[in-house]
Amino acid sequence: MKRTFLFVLLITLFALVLSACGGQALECEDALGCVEVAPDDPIIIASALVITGPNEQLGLDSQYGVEIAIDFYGDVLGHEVQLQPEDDGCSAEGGQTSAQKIVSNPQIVGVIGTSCSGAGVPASKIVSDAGYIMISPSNTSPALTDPETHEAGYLRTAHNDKVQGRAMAEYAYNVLGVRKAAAIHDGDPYTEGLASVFRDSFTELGGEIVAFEAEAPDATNVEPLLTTVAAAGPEFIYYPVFVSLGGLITKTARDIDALDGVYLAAADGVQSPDFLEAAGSAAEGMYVSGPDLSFTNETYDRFLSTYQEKYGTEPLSVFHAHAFDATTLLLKAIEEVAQEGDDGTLLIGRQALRDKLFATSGYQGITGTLTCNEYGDCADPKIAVSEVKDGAFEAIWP
Amino acid sequence: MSQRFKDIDYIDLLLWLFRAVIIIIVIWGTVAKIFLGRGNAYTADDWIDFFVSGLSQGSLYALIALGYTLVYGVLFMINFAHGEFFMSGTMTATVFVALPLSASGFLDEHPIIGMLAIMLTAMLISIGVAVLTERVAYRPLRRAPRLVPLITAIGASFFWQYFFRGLYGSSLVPFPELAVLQGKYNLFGIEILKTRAVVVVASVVMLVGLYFFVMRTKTGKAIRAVAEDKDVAALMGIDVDRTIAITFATGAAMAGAAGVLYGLVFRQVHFFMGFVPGIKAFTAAVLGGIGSIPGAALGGLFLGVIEAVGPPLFLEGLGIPGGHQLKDVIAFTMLVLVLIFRPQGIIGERLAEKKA
Amino acid sequence: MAQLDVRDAIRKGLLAGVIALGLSVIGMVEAFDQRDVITDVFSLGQLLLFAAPAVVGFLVVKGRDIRAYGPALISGALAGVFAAIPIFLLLMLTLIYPGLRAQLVNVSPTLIGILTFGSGQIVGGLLLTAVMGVLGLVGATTHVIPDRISDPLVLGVGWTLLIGVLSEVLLNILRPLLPRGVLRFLFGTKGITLVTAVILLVLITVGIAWWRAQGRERYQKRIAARSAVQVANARRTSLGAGLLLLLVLPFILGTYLTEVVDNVGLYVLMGLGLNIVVGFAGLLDLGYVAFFAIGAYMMGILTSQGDLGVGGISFWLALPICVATSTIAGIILGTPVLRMRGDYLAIVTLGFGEIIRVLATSDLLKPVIGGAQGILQIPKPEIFGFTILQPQHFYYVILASVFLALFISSRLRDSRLGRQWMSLREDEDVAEAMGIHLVKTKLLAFGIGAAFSGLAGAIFAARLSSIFPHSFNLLISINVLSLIIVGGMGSLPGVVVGALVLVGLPELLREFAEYRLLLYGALLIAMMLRKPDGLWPSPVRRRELKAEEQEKLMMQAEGLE
Amino acid sequence: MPLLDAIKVTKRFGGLTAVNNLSFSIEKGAIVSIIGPNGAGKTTFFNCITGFYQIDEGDIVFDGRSAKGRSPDQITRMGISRTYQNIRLFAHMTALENILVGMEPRLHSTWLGAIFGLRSTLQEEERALDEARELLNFVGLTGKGDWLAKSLPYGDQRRLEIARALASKPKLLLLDEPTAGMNPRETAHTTTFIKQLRDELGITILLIEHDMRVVMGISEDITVLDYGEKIAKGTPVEIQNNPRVIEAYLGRGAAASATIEVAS
Repeated sequence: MKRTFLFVLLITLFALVLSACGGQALECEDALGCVEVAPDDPIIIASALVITGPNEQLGLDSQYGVEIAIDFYGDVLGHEVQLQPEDDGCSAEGGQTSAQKIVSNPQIVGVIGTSCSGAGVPASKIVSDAGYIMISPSNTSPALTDPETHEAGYLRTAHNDKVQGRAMAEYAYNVLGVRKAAAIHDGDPYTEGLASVFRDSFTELGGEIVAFEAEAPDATNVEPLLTTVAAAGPEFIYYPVFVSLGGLITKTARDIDALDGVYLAAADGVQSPDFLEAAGSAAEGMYVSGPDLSFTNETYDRFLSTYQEKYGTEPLSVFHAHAFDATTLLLKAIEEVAQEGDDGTLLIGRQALRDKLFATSGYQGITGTLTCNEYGDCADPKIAVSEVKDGAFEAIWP
Repeated sequence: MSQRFKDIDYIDLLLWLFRAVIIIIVIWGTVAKIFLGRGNAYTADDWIDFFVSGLSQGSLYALIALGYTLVYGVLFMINFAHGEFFMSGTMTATVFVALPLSASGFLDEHPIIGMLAIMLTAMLISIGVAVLTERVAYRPLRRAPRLVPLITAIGASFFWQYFFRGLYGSSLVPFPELAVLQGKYNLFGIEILKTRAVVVVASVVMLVGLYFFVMRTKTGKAIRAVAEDKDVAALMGIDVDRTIAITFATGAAMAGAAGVLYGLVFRQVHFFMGFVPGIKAFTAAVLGGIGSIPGAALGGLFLGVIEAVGPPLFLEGLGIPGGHQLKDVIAFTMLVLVLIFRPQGIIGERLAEKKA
Repeated sequence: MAQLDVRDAIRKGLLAGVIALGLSVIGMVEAFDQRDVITDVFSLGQLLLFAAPAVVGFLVVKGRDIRAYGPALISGALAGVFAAIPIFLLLMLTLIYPGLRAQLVNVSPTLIGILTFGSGQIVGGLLLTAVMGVLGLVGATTHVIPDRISDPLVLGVGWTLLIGVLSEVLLNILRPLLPRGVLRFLFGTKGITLVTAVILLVLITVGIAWWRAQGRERYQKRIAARSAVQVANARRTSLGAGLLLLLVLPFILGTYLTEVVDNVGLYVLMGLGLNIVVGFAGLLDLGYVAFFAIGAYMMGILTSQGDLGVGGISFWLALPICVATSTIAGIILGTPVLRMRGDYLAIVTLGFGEIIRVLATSDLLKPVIGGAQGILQIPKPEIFGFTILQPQHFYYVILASVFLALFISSRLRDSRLGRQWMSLREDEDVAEAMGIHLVKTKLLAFGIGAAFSGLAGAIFAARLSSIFPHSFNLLISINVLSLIIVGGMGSLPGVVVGALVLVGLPELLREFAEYRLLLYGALLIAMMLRKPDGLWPSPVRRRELKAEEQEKLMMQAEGLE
Repeated sequence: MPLLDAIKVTKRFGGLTAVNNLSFSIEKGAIVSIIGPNGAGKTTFFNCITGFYQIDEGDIVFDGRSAKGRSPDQITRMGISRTYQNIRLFAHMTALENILVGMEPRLHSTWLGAIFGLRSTLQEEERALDEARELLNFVGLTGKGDWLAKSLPYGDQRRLEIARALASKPKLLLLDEPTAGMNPRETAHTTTFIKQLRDELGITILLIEHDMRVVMGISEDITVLDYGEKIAKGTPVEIQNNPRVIEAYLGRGAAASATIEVAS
């Protein structure tokens, strides 16, 4: 007992000494409170991305983007930036739990995440209610930046599904000149959203959607599905699903005679080396929509070589650049709003940070020129359509 | 025993109502499809496509279902990890045999030897995993309450899934395509994909082989004796532990073979591939009457076909959007329907007697 | 028996080595290396890797009960060295065939770096062998030296490491309590600091040694000397303290851990429901998630302020409706399966669960329940103008629900209906012959079980403010079933314990989510092998003796119930 | 009027006729036995009476009401209870709980009453417990009420099964080989006990038994079955001297014992 007592006493004394040293004159006047970063302490930002499970490549890719951005940016006002990675699990519960974990640490300044829109819905609410700020690199669901449902602390550098679905519809109608199209989704909010937008846009352009079908994401036998679609006589099939189902549909479609000469198209969910390997030669000639990655700036070239060097792989997915921009935006905003004490203590006002980020305008990121609107859409929505040629994605439009 | 509820009229009424509703929905949908031509206009070839693809999927279910049925027949336990036996062999054979063979061109030069090598590897690994699982997770619990082995089976299922995910990674692995199996056979004017035909034929051969193995060989007789009564079998000088291990191995071998066939048809494998087919195969085994080998075969084929034909036939007829998404609903509804009519499954008999 | 058994040592050593190899090649060692147990000194990955030789060294000696130093140390070292052999072989293989990573993705340069202490395959491999040999030796020593010394030491090391592993949780609790400087002194960026580790080790070891030497005896003497009144008082006090602790728990735990506890609470609620169906009535239900989904969707539809919301009523008004809907669903889905038994029941209920999930995802019901896009804008519940927002607030809603469910469960268990259910579980035919109405009894089980789950679902929906069909997968049913069996079938405290172990513990390993299910699986197997009756089996109810006698017995016995 | 009157009862399993055109009746207060070689259809007949099996032809009248087509729980409620050849207790429940389950037909409290702790429910439970303790006493299991049924010794399990059957206050008790597996001392004890049941409680008893000493010792009337048909009926003395019975037992004794019971 005595020993324990001594130990406690020791610690208390130690604590007193430490707190006595830290006398500071900075005052926080922010409506949402401030983060105080002591001298020599790092500035902590968190990420909530899907880094496990079937969609992990999407999240890992983004997380690498965040890490590289932190490397590139260097110290912020003399403070090291530290990343606390969390997993959003690509589900509502995962988003909820990771967001709660993040807001339970008052030292965290901002969040890069989430990967999946389903996780983003509850996460954006928790993060916003706690006065934090989050920037998503890959949420594309329209609901998140809808005037009615937008949460005050939520921004994103990813494009809205409405843009991508429409881009593919335009490409199909205007460039390929098809008039009858089919769409397939797998019951995931992302794929269903894209397929719906494609359907609406294509119809609006004057085309006809002859089949709007759905398949279970873990299906194995997709031949019946494609036979059904084929019987409707489309000239173009859009299936914005993920790698596993995407690979199956692509390969099976080549076996169905009635689908000879029908254009196949998917979205950024399959834009990964994994898909090319899985689908093999069957993928040749298919179209894939996704963010326009043909950036021609120096930073992106440096980014890519760093990525390759650090993680030993080609980019796993397509949102690394968006994650990079999101992180850089956040760090830049922190640098601009932070009040600096004499001894190096930083005081970062949460409302000020929010205002700064929402006021972003004309920022030159690697994904384009970013301007945030009042509902948090910051992306420069450039969508490209690529064609698979010789086992690689090659941007062909616009 | 089956008439015990006779006096409870309202339950019977409800059950009849339930059956009637399902049957009416199915018939109405079918009639609307065929005679009123709702939805897409399918040609006869399309229908054959639906049927054949369902048949090949079903034969895979049947092969996996055998493992469930054999183990259930002997131990009266649901071996939830069986889908993982299927996955483990296939993944290993793909990564270590099929891909290197394919890369070196051997597979296209000697397709039969190559396929045999792949299949043998898959079966051996599946057997290994199965026997290990049985030894560690099931054998010590043979006298435990009935649900306990079910939980260890679930545990084993998770364990193997994520173990193999750790080994081979979470990405899809493409299964090599065989040049000889490209294209279609023409059977009496019906075009059938070669891979699908091969799968159906191979499955039938294996099913028949297994049936004779269980019915005719000494080992098969031992398995049946143990299934009948473990204690008596032990008295007759049968090594019960060994026989049970053999049962697991047999089921796993079938699963491993099924896995390679799966690779041939769907051309991609990954660590999660065992789960859904596992559950479907289990459903098929119950549908056919768990414990019965022909039952498993019949259940598997029925399930495969109804999944393929159901959506275009009666769901489209009813004007339901996105019908193929609902094939699981059809599969399970059919299961309920069959089990209401025949609580012991289509062919299952023994179990019912045993419990009376 | 003090014989040196070389073959035994080699066999066990190799087995341990294969396990260590397995942990390495599936990437666990590398992934867990990211988390430090003791900052910059010792990582969780190293703990995984080096646990094998130390444990096997101990087991080899213990298995043969070798007490003499010579044979013991030799066997331990031998086992340790052989535990290194599989990994050594792997290292050699990577020398011969560097492309191994194409097949085994986790055999990365980082892993090899960890295994070889960054000094090349051959030198590092030998180094590893030596280290493992020494660890085997250390493991063996703990059995040979007197228990008086070795026990406290082993426990001290164990607890220190455990605290290091759980440092994140501790940090979460202590963060608001202690000044940052102290925290930085105690905790590193990940894990505890070396200083803390040493202090802890000394404190715990000494503490345990003292307890073993004197304290236990003193304590037992004090316990034995207590009068009946004192015992009763002590019981009451501890009960009161427990309740108080439950009430203030969220303030201690902080936001994130309360969130975890909330999750556990929802699983307890579901577990209590399924416990009625499976534990009491013996009806194996694998589709229990269906009712959870129905409760959640009902809440969504009734209260959502979005396009899909039809009721727009308050949470409290919607709650009973959700529960009632789930109950009715339980009865409706229970009807077709009345005559099915055992495994037929299992697969059909599993099917029902899947049917509900697929329907929720489907385009068919999209106009009503949102299909893939789910239901958004579910408002947080309000009570007397106060909005229940934080996990800490929800904690009380969940706590109240759990208590209600516990109360109902225990009342029913001890009632006539409870006996009917149990007799049904034991022997359906005989139960019927005893005059038990099977249909009514079974449907009551399904209905009440579903009600609890519906309640959990309704709270879940309000807590998340949004629901998506993907949240209602088979894994939830499996999880709930596992937790009641791990806890002990039919046991109410078992449900709580099971939920803590199977839902709470894995949460602590959040960052290793890829290995979470692997560990979960291994845990299920290990737990069932060790304790097939569950962690807290339901006790036999003693009722033959009359009330007074019973009380006397209760006084004597320390246990619950 | 007899208490139980089975009129031309026939039960078939597929092609096998297990009970054939059997007429049988018991007067109130009698002890009656059914004997016959293995596979003669005795247990099947029990199952027909108790509603486990539905009879194909004929009728069973109990206490003036037809029992045909009723479910086992209804038949129990009419006043027939039974024990089983291979003891079927609720293994993981205590002896006391087993008896309480047996009391089912006489309990009326509802589950809602239990949740709300209504006084009537509590009182009924208390009464039931008292009665169950008395029954434990009556069958000589005092002090073993809190044992799990599976952990009781064999003889006690038999007794507990009888206590459970008595708990419903039956008018007719069917005992399926109550002394099977007992040693002579236990058997004698059980025989006395059965007599006591009838004499003290006034319960009519129908017995299936292989032990001839028991059968001859307590039965007032014996019916002999073979291949599902009645081949003889009479007092113990008459049966002992009936040539058909002797033939049925001795003539194919060896063969008969190897035949598997149709149903357990």
